[in-house]
Amino acid sequence: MAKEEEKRKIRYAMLVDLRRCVGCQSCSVACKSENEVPLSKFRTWVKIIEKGRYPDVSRQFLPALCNNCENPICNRNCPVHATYIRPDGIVMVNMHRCIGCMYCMASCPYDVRYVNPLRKIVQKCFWCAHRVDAGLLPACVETCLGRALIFGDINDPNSEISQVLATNAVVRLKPELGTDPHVFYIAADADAMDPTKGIDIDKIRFMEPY
Amino acid sequence: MDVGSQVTVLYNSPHQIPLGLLIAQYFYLTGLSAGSFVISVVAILGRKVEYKPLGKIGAILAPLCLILAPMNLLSDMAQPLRFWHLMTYLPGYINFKSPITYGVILLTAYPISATIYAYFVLTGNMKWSKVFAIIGIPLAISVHGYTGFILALGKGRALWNTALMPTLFIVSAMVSGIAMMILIAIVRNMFFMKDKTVEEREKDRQLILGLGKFLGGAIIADLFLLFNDILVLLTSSKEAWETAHLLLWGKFAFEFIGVELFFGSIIPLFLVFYPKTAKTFKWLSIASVLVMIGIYAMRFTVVVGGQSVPLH
Amino acid sequence: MKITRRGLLKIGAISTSAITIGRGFNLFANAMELLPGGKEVSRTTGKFLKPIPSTCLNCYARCGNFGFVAYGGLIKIGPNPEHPNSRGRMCAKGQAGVNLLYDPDRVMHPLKRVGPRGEGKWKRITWEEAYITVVQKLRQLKAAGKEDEFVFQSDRDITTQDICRRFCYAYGTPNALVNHSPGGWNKRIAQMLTWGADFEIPDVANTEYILIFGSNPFEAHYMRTSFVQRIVEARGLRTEARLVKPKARLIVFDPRLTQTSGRADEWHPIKPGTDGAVALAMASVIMNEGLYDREFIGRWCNYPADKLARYLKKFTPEWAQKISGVPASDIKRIAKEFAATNPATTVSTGGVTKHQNSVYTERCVALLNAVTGNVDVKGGYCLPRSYEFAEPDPIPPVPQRRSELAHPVDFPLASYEVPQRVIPMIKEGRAKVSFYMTYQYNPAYSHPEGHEISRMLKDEDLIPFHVVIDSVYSETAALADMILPAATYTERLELESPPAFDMIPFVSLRQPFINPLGESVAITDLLIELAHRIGGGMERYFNFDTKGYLEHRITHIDGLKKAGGLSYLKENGLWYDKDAQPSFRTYEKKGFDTPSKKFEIYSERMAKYGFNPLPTYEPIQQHLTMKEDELFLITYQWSVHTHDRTANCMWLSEIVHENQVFINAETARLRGIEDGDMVEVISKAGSIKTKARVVQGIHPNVVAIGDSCGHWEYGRIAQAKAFESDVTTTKLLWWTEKGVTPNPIISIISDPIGGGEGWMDTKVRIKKI
Amino acid sequence: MDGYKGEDKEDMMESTENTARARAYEILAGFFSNEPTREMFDFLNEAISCSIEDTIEGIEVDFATMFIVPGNGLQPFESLYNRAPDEEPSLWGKATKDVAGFYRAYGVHIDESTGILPDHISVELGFMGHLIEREDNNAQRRFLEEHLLKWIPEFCDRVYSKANTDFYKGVSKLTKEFILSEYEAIKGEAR
Repeated sequence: MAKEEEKRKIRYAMLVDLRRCVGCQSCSVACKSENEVPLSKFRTWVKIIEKGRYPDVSRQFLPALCNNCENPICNRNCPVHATYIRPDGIVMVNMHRCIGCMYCMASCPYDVRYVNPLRKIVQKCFWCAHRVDAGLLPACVETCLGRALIFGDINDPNSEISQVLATNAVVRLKPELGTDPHVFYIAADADAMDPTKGIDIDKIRFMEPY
Repeated sequence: MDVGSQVTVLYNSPHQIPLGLLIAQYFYLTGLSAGSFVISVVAILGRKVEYKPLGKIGAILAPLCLILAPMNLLSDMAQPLRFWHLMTYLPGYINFKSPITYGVILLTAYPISATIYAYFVLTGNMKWSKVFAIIGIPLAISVHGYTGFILALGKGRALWNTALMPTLFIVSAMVSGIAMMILIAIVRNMFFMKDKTVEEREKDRQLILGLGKFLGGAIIADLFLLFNDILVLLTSSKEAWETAHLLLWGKFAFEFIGVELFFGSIIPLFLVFYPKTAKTFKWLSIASVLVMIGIYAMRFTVVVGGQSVPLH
Repeated sequence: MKITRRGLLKIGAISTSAITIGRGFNLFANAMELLPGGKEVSRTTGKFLKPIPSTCLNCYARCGNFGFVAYGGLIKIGPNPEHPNSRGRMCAKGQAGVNLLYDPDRVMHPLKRVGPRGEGKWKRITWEEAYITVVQKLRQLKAAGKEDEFVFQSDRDITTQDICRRFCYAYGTPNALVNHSPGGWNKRIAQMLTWGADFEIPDVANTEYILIFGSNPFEAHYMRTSFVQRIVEARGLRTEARLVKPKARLIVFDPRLTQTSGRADEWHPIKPGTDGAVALAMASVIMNEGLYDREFIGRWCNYPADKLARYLKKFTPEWAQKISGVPASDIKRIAKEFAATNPATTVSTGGVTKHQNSVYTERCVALLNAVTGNVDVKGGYCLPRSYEFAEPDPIPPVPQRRSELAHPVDFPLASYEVPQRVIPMIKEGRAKVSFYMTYQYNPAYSHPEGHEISRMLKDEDLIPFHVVIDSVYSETAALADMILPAATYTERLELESPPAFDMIPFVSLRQPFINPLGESVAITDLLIELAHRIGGGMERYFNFDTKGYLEHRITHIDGLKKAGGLSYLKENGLWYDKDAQPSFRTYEKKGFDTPSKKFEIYSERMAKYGFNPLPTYEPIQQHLTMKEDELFLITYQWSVHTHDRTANCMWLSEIVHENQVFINAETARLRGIEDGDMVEVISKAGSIKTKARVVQGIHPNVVAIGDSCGHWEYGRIAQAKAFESDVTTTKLLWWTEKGVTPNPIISIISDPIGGGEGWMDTKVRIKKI
Repeated sequence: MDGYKGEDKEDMMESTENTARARAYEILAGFFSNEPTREMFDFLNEAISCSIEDTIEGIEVDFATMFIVPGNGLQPFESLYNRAPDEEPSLWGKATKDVAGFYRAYGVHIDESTGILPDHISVELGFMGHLIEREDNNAQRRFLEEHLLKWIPEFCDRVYSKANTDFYKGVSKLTKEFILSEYEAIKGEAR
């Protein structure tokens, strides 16, 4: 019994407090720097929109990153188990296993995966698992200017993320798909969360997959 | 321009389309293979002796297409040399929940069975060809049906995530398979039956014209499914509506409305049922060609169009 | 009770957390959580990397950073959590310092021009040859007694300006033009005139009301990273036990919807250059309704309250509404809120200081803080706290020769050079230059009428010899005769003492993460070497190496000396007095650093030169002759770029690489412009072509163009060209637009008092092409 | 993720020796932070049978008398012991600030609502446990050298002489010995 309690399951999650986000993109660049993300690809970035009519206009931000879902479709659909889920909930891609079929990318409802054009494997945000294992926070969380990003163990009632989650209304992206995403947003703007708002869907430029 | 909400996206990361033309082509080729195999089996198992030659054509085409199809898959993979990762059938190494895994199993089993089937059909061993026909039918249907599953399990994409997708794929496979059979049969009739008697050639001709009716029926079934699909897209979620918009009057309107529906379905339908055109090889072959192009456009719109609605 | 160490460990091994009381009592709120900052772990080996504490210089905020070095290279730049200002956070620019260091287009060797100037043909030379050429020229000048024909100019590089000035004075030229950049100086002059410090530190962390005039701290502020995190904190937007604090209101006056105004409580689109009128009207409301701080005005201002109220009477909110377009009712309401909320503070940067009437405007804004008694109080408008560094003896005397460039007669109060006028003044023949040396200075791109400046720089009669010291092949370097490769900030040893936001001054050290790449040399080493080679008595002022120089500079700081001086800094990156407590109302000790020792609402010095001694609003000349179809052009800085030094950082340029012209939807509709159309922006000085970005969030009479992109030299990333290189993934560069720069169509117009450029005073017409 | 090997990492984290050490610090911290709970008492008595002869009431009285009642000179704060010769003994002395800075440097906050000073012995011991969990040997050595060793032995000696119960005599002896032995162990390791 003692052992069990000691091994209380950790479930990491990310919380984005958009009241504190300033849209500075330092998370985007921190991630590029930390994980050697090549040009043209992003693991995390901040979507910035402007909404309203002059003079009642506001800017809204939405940092996007892998949701490290509890029931990820990418994991379900990966034919070779290259995508796997760590016990602490982080969804990982095994670089030696990945065959680059890109089916996980097509499956991901958040479009946060990409093929690394240099290494030709699929990569994505994994909450800097190498840093987390060393007891550090993910690079984006560390550098966030407004401390809008909170990362931690939601199974630990004393963690900051648990406390903030307990006292604030949060939303998630596309929870209706049953993926159980683990990136929570406080005060996210509905229009920023809507991928089809504010763009001409017929004129979007798409990138080559790699 | 809608007045209620004024939203301008000032910054977003680039969108991407992971599955491209090669995948569409792969789906197309498996469709052709499955379609021709099913027709061939119907001909072989059927009681009418005159259908037998068609059986032979189908039996050759089915494995042929299926050899070409995985080439597309391999060249689409970012790590083609790791294809063997898919074949280490050990639990923990491959994921039996993934439709691609079904695909790998099917893509191994089906060409083998289709080749053996073709061998027996060509050597005239009816008993064994029937056995392999029966083995091959579920495989052929699955090999194309699974491609529908691949898409249907992409939950985030409104165009794909529907239970209709496998059925739609199988029916459209039939359509394209029949069309290809007709074309080959016409070529055979016109150029390779010079040594046959006039009656024999006429019998063959009637057979081909009869296939045209089959084609018409399959097209109707296909259109019916498409109609259902579009109707649901138009009336369900916002993403679905955006997808319908793309197909009906947006970016893919030409491919979908023009090529797939009008040239690929309506005109061939007219050609195979209108008495004057239904009776000539010329019009029938035109109809078949149009159908094949139409189905190709369909694969393209489904695969690429389905991913053209941004997800972030 | 008998337990041994072994026994205790045994208990530890088997006990559960229920027994361990240390946990139950929950002392460490965060103890079991992951830790931010200061560390970096290798992705491949899982080992911690070696951190080198240093100080950033990708903008002037000078945050604390750590360079993580492995395999002889810099892997990553991360934030330093112990830095009192930046507190473990780092903006996009700071992290992209790696790009700056490993820029594939960096100038790595001394280069000498071959063929005509500006043709782009260069020959690699040795440092020896470079030194000999430079020394020979300087010696010749000196021998001819024309030391003042040597002009040294740099963009305002706070860090190195002292040694650059020392070099010039030791050589004998007064032309050490190292004090300004063309933006932002007006504000400093206004502040000097008003309260004797050259800028303010709004204590936003503790304030309850933030009134912003033309500033965008969320994207660009001279102390951005430190500043913005405190604004967010003051807004107290997280409901958790540890953050029970009243929410500070954020009010922004800005013609453009920025990241700041877009997230503020109120955004008031204002006509550019009219902030002074609004601030005056507010002061008027506060004074005339008796909401002012009697004590502060009475004791610490040099103008009596009743007289001030009388003077301000004519600046009514209605008057301000007519000028600025901000409703009088809003002005009145905000004025009352501002006066009623204590503490409160104003923030004013670019939008205030980049106009011709900036000095007046800035004084109006400062006045608001004075009348509400928010000067140097906790949560108010505070004096900067930093350490002054000493100059080692012997100190070279300031050359007595009068120089028009260093002290232009047209700007008597500007006390230093007016940088954007330097090259035009040479052209006008007001000064003769035989040797022009620039350091990290790119007027051809970053100055108004840039193309004109380029032409002058190209003229060999005007500037016979031009040496550029820089790490990038800038537009100006392309027009030079010799380029000397400079070390970037990640390879230099320097001292910093940026103003402290926690009000306890500190010293931080910038130290090299790696040895300078190629043949680059740090500017201090270069100048010391040059001084010794030139000789003639000059070398005695440079009787040190860089390290020795820095040691000299901090000897007067006792606490630091006790802690270990430079070696302490090398180990820790920064030092501050850990026992010090923040103190406020520091002026109570010695008064303000002004002639009257008071907060000068009335400036004698301004009166002396015929300017209005009281805060006032002066309309901008160009605005008076505005035609129906003309619009104001304003420029701004992107959140991921500096004005002109980051375009070749690929991570930054990937996010922003295009300067579209932002235009109000209604204005665009009237001109038949749709989003994405190519348009031509035409001013008196010229025209540029760019894409239109039709948005709601901008004043209808204003168009805005960012000022970080559109380089025509500088490197291939800045010019959106993909290429193979061994250091980076540059072959994947995917964007094709490099943007435009608005600088060439902005005329050189200066504030007559401050001398700073009126960047935002250009009238333009815009048409679809 | 590059080069990540899940299994290896897990093995690495299972360093039981360190867990035990961290726990030990926490237990010691607990002895000085509050009176032992009944649970703890029973645990010590039965589970590891160290046969405490005192009653729990006696221990509680001893705790309060020594550590809570002011004026006994046994308040467990570092700044009262570890100070410069010319410095007056006071709470919130220089040592308090130093140790607070130490915590800040390692990203640890003290929950201010508890009202406890950062240089309370239990906070320091608990922090040491935390450092062990982070496996930061240099920090441990520094913290031992700069803080714990500077005052805890002296403090423990005083407790030992003042304590009325066997329990606190034992605890103080154990704490002192443990800290000294820890330093011996760490010194060898860190160099």
